[in-house]
Amino acid sequence: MLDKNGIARRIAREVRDGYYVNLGIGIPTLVANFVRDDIQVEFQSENGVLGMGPFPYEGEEDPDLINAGKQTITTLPGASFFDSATSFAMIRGQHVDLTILGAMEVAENGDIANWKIPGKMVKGMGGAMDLVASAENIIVAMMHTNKAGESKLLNKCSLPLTGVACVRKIVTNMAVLEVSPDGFLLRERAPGVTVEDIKKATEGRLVVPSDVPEMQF
Amino acid sequence: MLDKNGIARRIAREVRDGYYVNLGIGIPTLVANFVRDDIQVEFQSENGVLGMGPFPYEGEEDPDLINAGKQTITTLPGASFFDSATSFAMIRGQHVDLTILGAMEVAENGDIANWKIPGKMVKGMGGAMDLVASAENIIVAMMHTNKAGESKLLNKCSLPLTGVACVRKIVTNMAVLEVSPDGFLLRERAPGVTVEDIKKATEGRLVVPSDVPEMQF
Amino acid sequence: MTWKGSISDTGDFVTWGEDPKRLADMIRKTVANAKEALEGVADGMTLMLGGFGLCGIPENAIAELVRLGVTDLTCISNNAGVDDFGLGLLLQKKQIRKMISSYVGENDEFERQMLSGELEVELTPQGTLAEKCRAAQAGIPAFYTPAGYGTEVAQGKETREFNGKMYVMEEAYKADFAFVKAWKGDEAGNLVFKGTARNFNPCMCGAAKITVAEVEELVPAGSLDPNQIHIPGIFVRRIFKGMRYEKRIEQRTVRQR
Amino acid sequence: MTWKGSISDTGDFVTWGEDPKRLADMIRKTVANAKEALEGVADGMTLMLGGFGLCGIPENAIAELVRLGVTDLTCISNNAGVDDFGLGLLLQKKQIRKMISSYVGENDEFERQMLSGELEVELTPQGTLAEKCRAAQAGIPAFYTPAGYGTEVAQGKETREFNGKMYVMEEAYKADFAFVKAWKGDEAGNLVFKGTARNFNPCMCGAAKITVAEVEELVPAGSLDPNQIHIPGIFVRRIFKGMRYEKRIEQRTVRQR
Repeated sequence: MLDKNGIARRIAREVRDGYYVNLGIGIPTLVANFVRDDIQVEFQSENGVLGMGPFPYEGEEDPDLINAGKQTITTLPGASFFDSATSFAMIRGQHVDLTILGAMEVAENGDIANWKIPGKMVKGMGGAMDLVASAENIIVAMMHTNKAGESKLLNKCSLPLTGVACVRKIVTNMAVLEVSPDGFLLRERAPGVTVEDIKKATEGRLVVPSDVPEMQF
Repeated sequence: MLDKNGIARRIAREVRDGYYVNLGIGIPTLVANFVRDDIQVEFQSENGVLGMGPFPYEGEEDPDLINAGKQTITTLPGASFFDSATSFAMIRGQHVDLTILGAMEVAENGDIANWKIPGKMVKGMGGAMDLVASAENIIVAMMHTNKAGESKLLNKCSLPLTGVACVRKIVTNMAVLEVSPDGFLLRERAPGVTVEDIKKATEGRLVVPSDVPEMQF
Repeated sequence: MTWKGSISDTGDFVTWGEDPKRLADMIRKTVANAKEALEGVADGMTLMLGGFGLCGIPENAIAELVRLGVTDLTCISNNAGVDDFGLGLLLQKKQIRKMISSYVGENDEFERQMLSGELEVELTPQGTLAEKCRAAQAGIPAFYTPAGYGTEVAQGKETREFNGKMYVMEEAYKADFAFVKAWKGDEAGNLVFKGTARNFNPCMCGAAKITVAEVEELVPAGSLDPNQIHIPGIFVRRIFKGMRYEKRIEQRTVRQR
Repeated sequence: MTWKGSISDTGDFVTWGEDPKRLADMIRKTVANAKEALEGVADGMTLMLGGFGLCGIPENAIAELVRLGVTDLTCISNNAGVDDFGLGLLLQKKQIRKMISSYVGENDEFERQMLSGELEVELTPQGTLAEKCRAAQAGIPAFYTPAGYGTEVAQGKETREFNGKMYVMEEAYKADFAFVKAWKGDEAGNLVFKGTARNFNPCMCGAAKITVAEVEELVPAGSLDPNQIHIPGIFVRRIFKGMRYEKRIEQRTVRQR
């Protein structure tokens, strides 16, 4: 069973040299910490920056330089600033190579729900609907089950959707899964997790190949 | 009867302090020469410059600095450069206050034809269709009749249209006319031209008020 | 400028209506302060306000809106500020009737008004919000986007297939005033933004009937490199030098040396 | 990247297809010269080419297209060059099957081929042309514009009323390569343009499957001010330093001292 950092570490392996990557808030943000040093990756933040670097040293925070999570950041050589329309031109125009975001629910056809719980205060979808509707390559980072122990990988989402048939890969604390025409395709098990454990924790259709290796990091 | 410079001089009186103006090729280009010195006007050229100045001094031509007529130009303080999409955002978004362009034919409802003669080589509409479809304030600068002596102010255009019901005012070598719901409204006569002369040279419906003063410059 | 008159029996009395206010505005863009810049703002208007979170917000315009006490406002802004800063200041005074935003967290008063039904909220995907502003600026009445297709955001909207993918039709916003904040500006209205304080500000310039820009530094025309202007002055109607920028940081994150 | 495999009986053999070429391209944007930059250009392709008149045209890419001798091309470019420069060079060699432009004067060979029916010409209003490129760049499949409504340009196209005015629906262009010319560029693909040589170049970046930028000056990443970049590198796939720019002036107009 992985913790949040473990999920981020596994997802970091999906990041290739030369990728432009958009990281959502939460576990996805942690991915940046685990990307190999020997590859070049540019992080995009939808509020208008490409080439984000680490947080600033104390005393060097600039209120005019934040990410989409409103956190103070820095930039790396080759960075650029742009307006919101241009930022979403990048996203909608499929120029971003990899989008990593969290989810409340994912359905076996790739539907995702991550913005609204009926009856609770709705904060808004931010850029999530644009990201999931446009990106060719979406990885969801989430826990396999919710706090009540119920599966978050479903036949059909019960919450209002963020996007339809768009998720391509899911990395949870238990497994790596791909969305396939036949359902969730189990690709890898987390260390110490059995196929049986994953079957039990997955409500949606699960396709289990003959060999399901343990995750490599 | 005015010459081309006379037409330009009369049109220059329509240019107000603070206007952004787009000038077409031909007579419209001459208008810049007659705008009063004590008002501030910014000329926009659709290839991507606002704040055009006069032609450069010999030896100071810059191949990276031209107007939409492909002529070498200069810029004035407060000028800006931008891309073609932004340039037509200005035009389509009705941020340009006055558009002055030439025409082959104008109809009494404000239709304009100025880009194509069937059977002849068609060079294209350039930005004219965007300009006439968008501008709130369009003045046509042209001769009242063509080389064969036929009226260019018609009931209905015979040539393929550039835009529909868009022209607001016409300044010719003979008269100043407005497009009104009842036809061409005769506003001013050129020096030495009678109302009768204008009636003869105008095929479209002409509305003649009781008083038609001579043009002032 | 619209046709206001008609032909009388004698063929006289035809007048093209011209809005003298508009002409006067165009002559001189520079105004002295927020008070002059906001002349004409009235109850019930629709306003666009730049900024992302508290970054790049038009602090002076917001303060003046509070001072004016205009109410029943519809505000188009990506976020709604925090309780005691940004648009939160207008919420505290109940000046806003409706918010159009993509994300409205971090604001208790907002939540209270929304849940009680005092405040109407229209949530719009962030990229759609930006593009609806840009469309208004550029004279594009409507466009298609994939964002929100198959979700409740698309309810009541036209959807359509292009090249095998489904899209939602979205229309340009209509607003009375746009309030933006830039880093530098000149007397011709040209603007330059700084860092991620750029965000929605450029998209809103020229997207409302009257665009008001507040800047940290106001310089004479000709002081800015024409090649390096983010928003040409034609998109800006009024410009003024803002005062006492607080530039509050929402999430101060740092690393250790 | 598209789904290429399927589940076998045993539940194995599922492969996400990845284009290794695309990956390789992304790793390193900088290429040595026009020859490398144009790798993959083939007969029958649709190309976008920046420039207005002869100002800001991708001179090196055009020269390489002539050298390659690719034919049956569809070229999207505001103009068609002059007889012996710009796209005129490709016309001379009859490499172009179809031109999509707003204005094609100043070119005798063009006229001859067009009148003889050898060359197909699609004339598009200039603003529509720019916006169709920008739409392709921004993932907008279609938009509405008033340009051309009621004219032959709107024939066969959908028209529609918004707020009492009529508009024409226009779709985004689809192109294989976009060739643009910038003033300065860095190894991250960021571009800065100069004067009116900017024109259609920024609108075409990222509007085709592969965007190739040629620049007068190529600098290391980090040399350009992040705040003053006209086109972020994400819109550019390959970049190279161009050689021997002629920058011909079409209409040399001067005033006397």
